[in-house]
Amino acid sequence: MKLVKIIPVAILTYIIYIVFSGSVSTYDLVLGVVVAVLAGYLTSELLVSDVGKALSIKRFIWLMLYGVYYLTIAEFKAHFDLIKRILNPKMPINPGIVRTPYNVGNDYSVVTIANSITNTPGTVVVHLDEGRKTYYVHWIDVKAPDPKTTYENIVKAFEGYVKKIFE
Amino acid sequence: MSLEPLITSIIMYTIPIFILAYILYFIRILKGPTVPDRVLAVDALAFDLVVFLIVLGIYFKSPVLPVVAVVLALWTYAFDIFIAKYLERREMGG
Amino acid sequence: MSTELDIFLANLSLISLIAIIGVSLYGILARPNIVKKIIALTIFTDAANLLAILVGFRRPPSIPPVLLNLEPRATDIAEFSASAVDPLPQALVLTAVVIGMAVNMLIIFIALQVYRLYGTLDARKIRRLRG
Amino acid sequence: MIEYVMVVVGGALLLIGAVCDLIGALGMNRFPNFFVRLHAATVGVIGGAFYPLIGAALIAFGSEYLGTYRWFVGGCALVSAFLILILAPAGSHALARAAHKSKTAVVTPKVADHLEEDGGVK
Amino acid sequence: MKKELLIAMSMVITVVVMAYIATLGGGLGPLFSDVRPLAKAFLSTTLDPEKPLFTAMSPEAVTAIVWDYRGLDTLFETAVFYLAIIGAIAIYRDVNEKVGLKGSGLGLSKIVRVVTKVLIPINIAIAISIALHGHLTPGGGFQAGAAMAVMPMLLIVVFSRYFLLELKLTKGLALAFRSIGLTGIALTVFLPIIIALVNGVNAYIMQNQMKVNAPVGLPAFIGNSLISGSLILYNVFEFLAVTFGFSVLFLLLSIEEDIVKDQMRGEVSEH
Amino acid sequence: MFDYITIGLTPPLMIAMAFTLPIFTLAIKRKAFYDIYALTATTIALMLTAYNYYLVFYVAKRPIAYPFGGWPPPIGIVYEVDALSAYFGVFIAAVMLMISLYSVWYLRGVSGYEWYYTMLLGLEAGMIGCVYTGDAFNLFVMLEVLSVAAYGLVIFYRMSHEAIEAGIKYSLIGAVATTIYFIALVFIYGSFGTLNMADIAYKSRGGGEFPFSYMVVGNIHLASAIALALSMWAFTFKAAVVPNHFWLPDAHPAAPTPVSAALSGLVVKVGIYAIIRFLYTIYGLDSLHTIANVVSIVMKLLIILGALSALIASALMVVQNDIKRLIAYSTIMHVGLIVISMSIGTKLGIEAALYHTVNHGIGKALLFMSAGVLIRVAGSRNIDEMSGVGRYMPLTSFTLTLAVLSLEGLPPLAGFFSKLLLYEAFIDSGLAIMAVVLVVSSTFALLAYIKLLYGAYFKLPTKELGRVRESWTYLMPLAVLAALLVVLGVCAPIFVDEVLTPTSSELLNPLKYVSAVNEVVKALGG
Amino acid sequence: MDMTYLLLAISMLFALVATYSAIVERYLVKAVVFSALQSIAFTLALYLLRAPDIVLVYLPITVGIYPAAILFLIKKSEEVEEL
Repeated sequence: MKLVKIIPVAILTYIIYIVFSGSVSTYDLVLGVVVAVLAGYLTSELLVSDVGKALSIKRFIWLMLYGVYYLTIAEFKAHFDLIKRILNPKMPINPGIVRTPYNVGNDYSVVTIANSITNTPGTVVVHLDEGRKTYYVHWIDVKAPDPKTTYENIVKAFEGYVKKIFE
Repeated sequence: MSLEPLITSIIMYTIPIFILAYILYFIRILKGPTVPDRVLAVDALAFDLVVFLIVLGIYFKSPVLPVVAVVLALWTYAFDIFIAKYLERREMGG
Repeated sequence: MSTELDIFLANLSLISLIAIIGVSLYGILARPNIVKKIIALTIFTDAANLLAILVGFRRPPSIPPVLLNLEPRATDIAEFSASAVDPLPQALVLTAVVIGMAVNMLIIFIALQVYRLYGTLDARKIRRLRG
Repeated sequence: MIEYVMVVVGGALLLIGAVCDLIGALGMNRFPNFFVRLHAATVGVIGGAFYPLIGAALIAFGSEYLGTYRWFVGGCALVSAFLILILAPAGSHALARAAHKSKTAVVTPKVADHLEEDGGVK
Repeated sequence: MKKELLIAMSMVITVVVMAYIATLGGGLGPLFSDVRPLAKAFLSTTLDPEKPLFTAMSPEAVTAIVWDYRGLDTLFETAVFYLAIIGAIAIYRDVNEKVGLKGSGLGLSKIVRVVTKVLIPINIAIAISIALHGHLTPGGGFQAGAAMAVMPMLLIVVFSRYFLLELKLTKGLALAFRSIGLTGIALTVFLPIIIALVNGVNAYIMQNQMKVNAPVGLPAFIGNSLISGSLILYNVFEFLAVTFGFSVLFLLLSIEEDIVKDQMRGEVSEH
Repeated sequence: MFDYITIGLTPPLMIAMAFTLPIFTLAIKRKAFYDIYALTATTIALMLTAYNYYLVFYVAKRPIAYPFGGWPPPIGIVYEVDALSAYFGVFIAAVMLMISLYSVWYLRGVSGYEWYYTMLLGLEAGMIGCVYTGDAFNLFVMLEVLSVAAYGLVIFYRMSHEAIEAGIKYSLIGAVATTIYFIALVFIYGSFGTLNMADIAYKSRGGGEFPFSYMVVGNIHLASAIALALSMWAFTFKAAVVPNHFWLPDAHPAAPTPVSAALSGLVVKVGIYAIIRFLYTIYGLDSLHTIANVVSIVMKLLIILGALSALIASALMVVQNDIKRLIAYSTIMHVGLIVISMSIGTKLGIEAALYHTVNHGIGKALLFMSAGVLIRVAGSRNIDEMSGVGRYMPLTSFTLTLAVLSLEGLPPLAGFFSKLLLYEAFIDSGLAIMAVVLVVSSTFALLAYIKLLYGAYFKLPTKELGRVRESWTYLMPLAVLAALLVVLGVCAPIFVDEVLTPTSSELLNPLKYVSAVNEVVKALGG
Repeated sequence: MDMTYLLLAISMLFALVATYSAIVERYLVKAVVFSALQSIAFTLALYLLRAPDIVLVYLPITVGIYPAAILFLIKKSEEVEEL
């Protein structure tokens, strides 16, 4: 069982190794496998809990879709909004730290959503309370400090994708 | 068709913008007022320097230079984490 | 870019470097706190290393001392040695950086022990405590 | 032809990134406190580093005059971009949490501080 | 008085140096488009397959100088680092690092933890790539070790030092790995001598490729891949040594102060 | 088959033995194993250095260069062993063997002996590397090896306030000093375009083209002046010449006694070796006119500083109550005398300096080690508190007295002859005032030693110690060193003829040094 | 047109200001941040001087390891330098 767990980590490591080396000579291809297996052996216990999920093609396609959506639409909107605020001479900001509920359980899901939130300008996860399933988000434009508004505005867009990828 | 002049001119336009941004970050680092402010500015400066280094590598036509950028990104993150831990906890190792 | 401007800029950076050396020497010798002394020492060694690299630089367009052709002919090698910067100072500095790092780490450990024994890192107080 | 497209797209991304960077730096200087500056830093890092890195990778792939080593440059750029994408938010979050916990930075002006109401970072 | 004297002396030295530098020494400097003849000698011999008796067979001139032309410097440079580590260990001798094993509630938040965990294999790939390409592109054993050293440091800071102990990476084990790396370096230093003893020919310490009167050379190629003889061995062993050397230092540095004070108390210094 | 490989083998083999030692700490805990390991290593070092000495003095009769990796000199690193290096090498290895033998006794009941031995081996490798190397940058690296090992050993008693304070002072200033030497090297490389000592020596004497590095590339006059100033600052720190001596009286007494012996007897001498190398081989009075001027100014300055060292240190010796501190001040005084003599520039002066170096090294090691035994028994370093301890230990007291007498210059011990040579050298070169300095400082030192001997032996014991058994484990190295002092004294004329005369004449003829390197270059296809 | 010398001068001026701030700053954590900034400026300078090997070894040591070790030290001792 442990040996199978190596595979997803090894694939990730191998891709990084080859991309970073920038060459596909025999030397790199062979040594890349060695390095990948080594890294997988050392770290698979820490990283992988369910091999089936990690190797599923469907989840991978959802990850790609999410990446495309996130990197083009979500980021673009958020950037545009914040740039307007910075360049506006009056600087219309309305900041505050608000509770934001979420509905996922998996570690990776929680962290992916949190990182997505932080990476969109305008929202930063300050704290994560796993017991109450709440992010504390510093939001630059607090529309209303109640959980429903914050959930709609901050988390909802990412949660659907992330549930399909990691849950 | 050679793309070299086009690439060089694109890069030539970006370099002054980057330098201006660095100066602004630098002012924030000097002004502070708190430690997290400074670290945040150092952080942003270093991550932007990653781009700048790779772009300079292309500009100088030295394709082996940019390997540096990855290490810069890694250690900048580490620097953030060290400061965060310093502010948060009583012992750095605990 | 004109040559005069280049000379001015190179001299400006050299003088800044020398100023860094001076400031860090001041930090080592005159600041009382040992941590501050260590920070100044790291900057001092860095500046010395940068000086060495600067001595081995050559006027652009120059390339790093890495040959990009794995099966070079004589012309490739000639072209390479006509444009690459001096590799020897880089190798020396590589050695010097590691050596400086090792010594500084040991100094940090000693400073920690100083704090354990004296309860302070102020050089003046340490001298007074000895009595 | 494909190289030309790559270089143009990459150059556009690079220029956008540089401008984002400048705006982020400007925001760093205009915003009133640490927590608001975090957002400006996000503009500086994601808009000012991630996208131009993709652009730089495209330019590198398109610049044939660099020889086979252009894959190396592009690979470095892609790996750095990936690293920045996962590391920068974690770093920002860690700093924000530490600043809130150690009370180094103030949150005012604010609409609400629910974290403070719930007893702060434990 | 002594201090003012020192400051004055340093200022004098600084001014003298400045006077020299401002004129750029009258020799080759950063503004000249030529380098010293010795540098030319390095650059033109670092990879020259047509002169097999006078080349380091590595396109990376800096790595070639560091481990081949001037390998002795680097051998003793690792010795300096090693002795610094030994000095630190000597300060912490008899301090039990496993005391005070605490459970949860340590370290930073979940987000940072997960991201750092994901970083481990990525970092291993990057570091080993830098080490294995040390003779081809910028990088090498020490650079790779320094890039890898971010991992023990981050793990200590993000998860607390007990996480490393749970992974069985104790001070003793790290030191043993470091010694294995260093012993590998030492063996590679003497490898040409051993080969030459077997074959009954002449060889030099730290020799890499064949020389005029020393026909012992480590292989420069495996198949079609350039491995530059001893350079790849040095790089790999140095990578191992540096990574674990830093691990030792950080494991020592992160021991909690109360524990150290408690264990050191009562020890008398003898004379 | 392997030409002169023993020359290249010595320091790398030592450091390789230090590298492998921690692997054993996982499995073996017995102290005896580490004792034997360290003794084996130091014995091998002594054998190798003695063989090198034999090669240089009797087989080749000229300097020998060993190229590492088979690279011809300015490209690669050479170890170049001339008479001076061989002489210092044997001296260091012999005293280090005695020190590690003494450590076997000294370290009983002390924890951390495995790390102690590792650092001691590193220290020895560093010292031998320093004297063997023929490359200016390699000298920097070896100085750092030496310094790091010395810092680690000085702070070996981690709970001693004195040791830790001395350690932080020593390491901070030491790091600055070596960095300053590195800056000096940057100037040397910037103008000479090379780092090989023989190459620099050749060019600084106006020689023509050297293989691979060709002509000088910059203004070597100014660069040499700056480099000399900076490197002399660094080396006078290592050699503890006034005004850079202030770390020594703290650092040397705070270390464990065998290490004090090594620091005072040997490490300081490495600084002196480096000064000699720079002032006679690399540059010299016979180099280009402007450089020679600088060298002669540096020499005059060093004479003054040496005289100051001798006077100040000997005056301070008298007021010390701490026995190890007293001995440490005596080191500064003797270093001052050696520096004066070697800066005169005459053949006699060099001979006297070299002779006194060895005599002082052996005598100081013996003195520290004997005093260490008394301190261990008395349980204190204060002279007043250890009154009469020597009466319980006649043999140790005897070696202590012998060391003191040799350092003070009583015939027929070795110290007498070297002081005589010093005196002759001073008079010979018209520096009668320095002879006065010699006499005055010796008189002060005599007062201090009388205080020491009176306290340790002649004063009535204040506390009853019962019967103290003297152990052969520490008496053996003491006896060997004492015998060496007597032998060096009795055979003084032979020693001067056989060793010092060839050494000094070779030192004054640096072209021999250059030609040895040139031969290697030719052999390797330059 | 080559920008090496211009960028070099800018980075050295940055480094000078950072060094000065680091030396005169009384709060040691801020001094550490300034010294990291100085290291980043030096990194750019070394990069411009075409020394990627040095940058690879210099950057981890001065941006990562020194600040970490000094922060460990400060955490275990005192935070403010008294003048």
